[in-house]
Amino acid sequence: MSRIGVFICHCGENIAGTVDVVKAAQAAAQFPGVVQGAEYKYMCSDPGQSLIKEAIREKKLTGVVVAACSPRMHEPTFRRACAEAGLNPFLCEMANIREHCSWVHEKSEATTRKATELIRIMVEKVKRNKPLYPIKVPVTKTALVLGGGIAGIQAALDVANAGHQVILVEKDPSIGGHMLQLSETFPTLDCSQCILTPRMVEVAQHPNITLYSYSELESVEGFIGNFKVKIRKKARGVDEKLCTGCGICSQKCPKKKIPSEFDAGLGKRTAIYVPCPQAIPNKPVIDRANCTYYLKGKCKACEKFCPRQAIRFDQKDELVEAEVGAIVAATGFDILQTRDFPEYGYGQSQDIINGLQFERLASASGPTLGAIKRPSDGKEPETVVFIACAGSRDQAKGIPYCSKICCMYTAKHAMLYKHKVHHGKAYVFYMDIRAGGKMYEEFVRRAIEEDGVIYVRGRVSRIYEEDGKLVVKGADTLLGAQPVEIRADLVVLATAMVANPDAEALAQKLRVSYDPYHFLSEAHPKLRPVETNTGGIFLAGACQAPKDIPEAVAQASGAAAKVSALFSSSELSREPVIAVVNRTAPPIFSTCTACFLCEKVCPYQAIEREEIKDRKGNVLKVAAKVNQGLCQGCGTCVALCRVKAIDLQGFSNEQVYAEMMAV
Amino acid sequence: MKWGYFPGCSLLGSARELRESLLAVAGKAGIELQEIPDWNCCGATAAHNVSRLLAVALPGRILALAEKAGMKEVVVPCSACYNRLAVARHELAADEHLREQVKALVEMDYRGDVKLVNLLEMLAIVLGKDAGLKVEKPFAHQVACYYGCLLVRPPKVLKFDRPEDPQAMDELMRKIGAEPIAWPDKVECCGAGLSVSRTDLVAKLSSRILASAVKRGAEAMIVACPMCHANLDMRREDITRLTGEHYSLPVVYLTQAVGLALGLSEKDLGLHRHLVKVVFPAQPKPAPPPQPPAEKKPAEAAEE
Amino acid sequence: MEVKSHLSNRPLNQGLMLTLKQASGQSVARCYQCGKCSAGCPLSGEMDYPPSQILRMLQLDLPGLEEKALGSQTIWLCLSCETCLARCPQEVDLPRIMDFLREESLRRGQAHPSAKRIISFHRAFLDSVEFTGRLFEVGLIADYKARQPQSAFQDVLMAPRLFLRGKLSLIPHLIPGRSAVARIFRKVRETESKK
Amino acid sequence: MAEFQPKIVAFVCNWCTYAGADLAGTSRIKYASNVRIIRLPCTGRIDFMLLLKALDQGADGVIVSGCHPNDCHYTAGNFHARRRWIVFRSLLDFLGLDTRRVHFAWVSAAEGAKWAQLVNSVTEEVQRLGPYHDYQKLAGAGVE
Repeated sequence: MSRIGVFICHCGENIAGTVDVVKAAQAAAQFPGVVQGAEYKYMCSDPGQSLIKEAIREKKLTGVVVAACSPRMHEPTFRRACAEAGLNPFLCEMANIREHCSWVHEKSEATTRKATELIRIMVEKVKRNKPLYPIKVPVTKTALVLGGGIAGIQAALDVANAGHQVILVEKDPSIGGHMLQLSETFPTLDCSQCILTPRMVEVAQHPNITLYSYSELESVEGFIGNFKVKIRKKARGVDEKLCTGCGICSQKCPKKKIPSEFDAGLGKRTAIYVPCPQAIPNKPVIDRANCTYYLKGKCKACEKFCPRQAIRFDQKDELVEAEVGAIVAATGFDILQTRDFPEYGYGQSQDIINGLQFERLASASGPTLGAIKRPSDGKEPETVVFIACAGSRDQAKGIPYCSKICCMYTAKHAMLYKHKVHHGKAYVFYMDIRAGGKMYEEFVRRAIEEDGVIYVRGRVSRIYEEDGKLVVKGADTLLGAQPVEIRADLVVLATAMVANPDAEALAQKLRVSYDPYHFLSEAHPKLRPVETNTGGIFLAGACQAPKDIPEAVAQASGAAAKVSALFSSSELSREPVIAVVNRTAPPIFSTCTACFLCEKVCPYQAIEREEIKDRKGNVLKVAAKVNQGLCQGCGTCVALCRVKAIDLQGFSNEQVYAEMMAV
Repeated sequence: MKWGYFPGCSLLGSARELRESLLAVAGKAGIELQEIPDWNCCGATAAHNVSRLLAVALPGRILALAEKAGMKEVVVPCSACYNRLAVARHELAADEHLREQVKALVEMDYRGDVKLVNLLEMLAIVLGKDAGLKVEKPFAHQVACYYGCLLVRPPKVLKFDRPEDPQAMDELMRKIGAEPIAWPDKVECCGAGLSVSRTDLVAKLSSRILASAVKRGAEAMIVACPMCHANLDMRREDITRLTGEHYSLPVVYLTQAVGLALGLSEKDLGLHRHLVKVVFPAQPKPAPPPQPPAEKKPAEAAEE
Repeated sequence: MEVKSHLSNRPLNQGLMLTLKQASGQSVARCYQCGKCSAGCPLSGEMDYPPSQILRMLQLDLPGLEEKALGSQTIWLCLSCETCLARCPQEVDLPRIMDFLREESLRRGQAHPSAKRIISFHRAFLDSVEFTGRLFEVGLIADYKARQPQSAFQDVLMAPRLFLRGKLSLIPHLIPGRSAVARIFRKVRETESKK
Repeated sequence: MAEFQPKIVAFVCNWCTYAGADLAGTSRIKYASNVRIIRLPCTGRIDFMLLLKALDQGADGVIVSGCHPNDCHYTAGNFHARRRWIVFRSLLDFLGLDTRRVHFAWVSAAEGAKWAQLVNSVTEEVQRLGPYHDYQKLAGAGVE
């Protein structure tokens, strides 16, 4: 006869506010097999936990149901508590009466009734729970870091410096990411490249880091501690071992007018190119889409002049396989282009640019060597209008969220412009100034008070060209929404930060969830910000949500810490939620009829064929057998097994049917 | 080809040249336009100001009549009518309660399966390959394509062309050998709704539009909407009174421009009905290749 | 909708906001006052309050402000050109709200005096439609001028030229179904007086 | 509330829909309280006999919901579920069971609002269909 203890949490007012917890506790105490129904203000608190522990000892509980928040939140907490009191942790279940009840329904009879039923369901389940024991699996102490921007670099260096191997994969020819494109960084105005390039060099030289630039993740198999990944090294067209990065090839390349991605289209590059002088690795790639040889079948100028004969036109993509124990996704972000703005002229005017383009204009390494010149005619703009929230906080454009960094970089842009063009006028159209951060608000005030940047509160409705000027039609809501018209020479749109176009595909490869905007989802918004729902896969930087540099770096170090913790022992214990094939007494041994449907549907190839032999070694029966290391516990085999010979620990047929009957 | 046809009130009066030119072009293209029997006014600019229900019910009756007459698609030349009908159609589709209400009001069934065709869409078909019409007299002028509000807004309902800087009319103009100018006021409002009651404001808005077009070298302004035409063509005195500027820029209906290019006579196209004489500068700018330059200036035949 | 009963029924703001929400499904709370509508509105310069400010008056839900909105010139100057809606980042259907406010201010008799001309034009327009089934332009103008003696001589000079160009049809088109149209008008009036 | 309150049982996967329902909670999106969630690791785990049993047990409606196609935490579980669902649906139909009582849906971890809306629409629909006794009668008669 089972002796179940039910513990109901008030969660302050969160649950008690809408659910009559006392009533629920009394009801629960009456359920068959329940020997205790208790409620307490905060079950997860220390006294709350001890309440459970005492009950386990005194009442000799055979099972515990904690009715509180989502198991995704506190199941580990309460299972640990049970274990400490000597009860097998897998005899503890949670009834989710907060997220699934008190938070989503009004205070009412019905809500209390629902909570009580949710508890009954769990009681019926836990009665049938069996003690389970964690499974030990080995850990491959190599980390895969996806993305060589500042987040990826930080994560890679931290893991490597902790003494573990790191594979860093970057899709572009060079690491550095967007940060390498920036001119100066807020709020300190120190030169972005000056602080980033040393880190890039460190990556290149670190004994524990293997860098695959111009490469992409092809596929991922396996699970935490034991991933098998394939990496596609895109054909560079250059033998990296021979190439010294002398740069003669680019000098000789006849194709010189290709818009440079690094310069956000404002500068030009050749068909064989290194994105920028500080590139790591400093080895060129051939852009086959634009190379005369690939287009017309002749040229090969680079090959002719390469002093090291390093050019390889016939080079093919190469697939590299690797085993890693953990993966850090640091794939970064993208931004909206000016063509995405009908009311601002569909990007038809060259003198309406986005934030990244302004960074290149202001950067000493940029196409204008840091001089602010407008793209159309190279003139120095007398009046520049900066528009914040371009696409951000814009339901109509499908981007209701705040891109977070624009307020700061717009202030920075306006400031840089004023520093370079003293007599120029800088206007910023904004809706709110969000400058939460160390020295951020002070920075914005400086732009306004010391550098004389003029802030106008309102959105711009329209921009059009007239007499070589850009007419910016806005309104000043602080002047009673009076129309304001500014004739500008240059307009900079602080366009919204969005997820990479291939973010969804990546999420599906990694089997992590993502939000409606295709940013990758963390396991818990507050308490597990760098983990994903898939064990062993972590997040760093703007692939999770818009972030500025300090935040991206902090998260990267966080992810690295998680990886190091995972790598701290050679084995890790996994939840024993796995399938098992039943055993019966001879002469049947198992009800398995060896149809091996399970084998076909198992996504992890975890089903093996077991020959059951007698002493003489004659095969009596062949039955399915589950490889504990490989099984991830999805239970697809269980649903398909015709004879119900296979079952899922923790979600057994018995348990699930019992739950369902209790509804 | 046989299509349903909703002229709308202004085509019987102030915009009769739009009717004339439309029918002339349709005739040339061998399209038979069958008028919706017993059609009523759509309520245009007035109804929605005083009663939303009325603003849906009046177009509701028109659509119901078209359905009753078994029409699959209905050509609606007047942008204002087109807009009202499209919006009503949209709201009736979205709101079941409203639909029942309107059925009761118009005392007819309503399914909402009539397709609405605006002037641009129709002419795109007329000048399309299948129609097999050839441009006889290229309309070799720099033109300002003026779409106004009602063809493109609200975008989510009309889903026609791009809401800012639309292109449909520009393409038609290129087809007939004209050279559309790039200008920012294609979809700026001319003040239609207040045409009679606040002439001063209409003059103000219309003058801005004319000024912008003239400034950018337009020889003619092409419109698709009777309201826009009324404001831009008939309000010149008010404009001059207000701004001191005198604009001689002719305002031509899309159908008239196309008609001229197809070789129809100015009389059939009702060019003589405009207040602003339809004349073009002595030396018409050569049309962009491949079209050959115009050999005859349509204005020469203008009567009165 | 039956399930309403066990769905949230958070207290909505009372007053005009609520009626607006019921009538048009538009929530003024959606507007975050970026002013883009006022920036793009062709007539905001002429209005006593730019469009976004009219919305603001409804948002505050304070006594006096609603009346101010209903009594404003703005709602009558609005051309329904829909520029605001086309560009609104929050997709607030301002034209629809303006329609609602006009209706409301007429019902409450709070329309701004200077809007008389505009209103009488709309009235003249609709009367013409009610009686003939279609708009009879000449009749409309005559009727309008009768209602607005001060503007009697406006445009008179234009008439003969229009006539010469055959743009003025002097006899109204009486459609067979005009009684049906008239019935629509009557029934609409009935339904609305019930409100 | 005099009106009939249906009982809805929802079989959801742990990674997408359960998390989605959690999100509905954390975002305080209110919805019909008629639903009872049964958490499973994956929709692939759902033995469709469960659904029949649930109806037999007096559920008036059933929701099955998991990850969107290609988003399955276990790569393919949701596809297996969908395939079986297609077959199962016609079986239900054959059994003379009103298939409007059984809803199959995709709700991701990010779609809290969608979950709330799903529960509401199903509740509404089943409310319209009324209480579900027929199947129990059948069950009683030993037909199952």
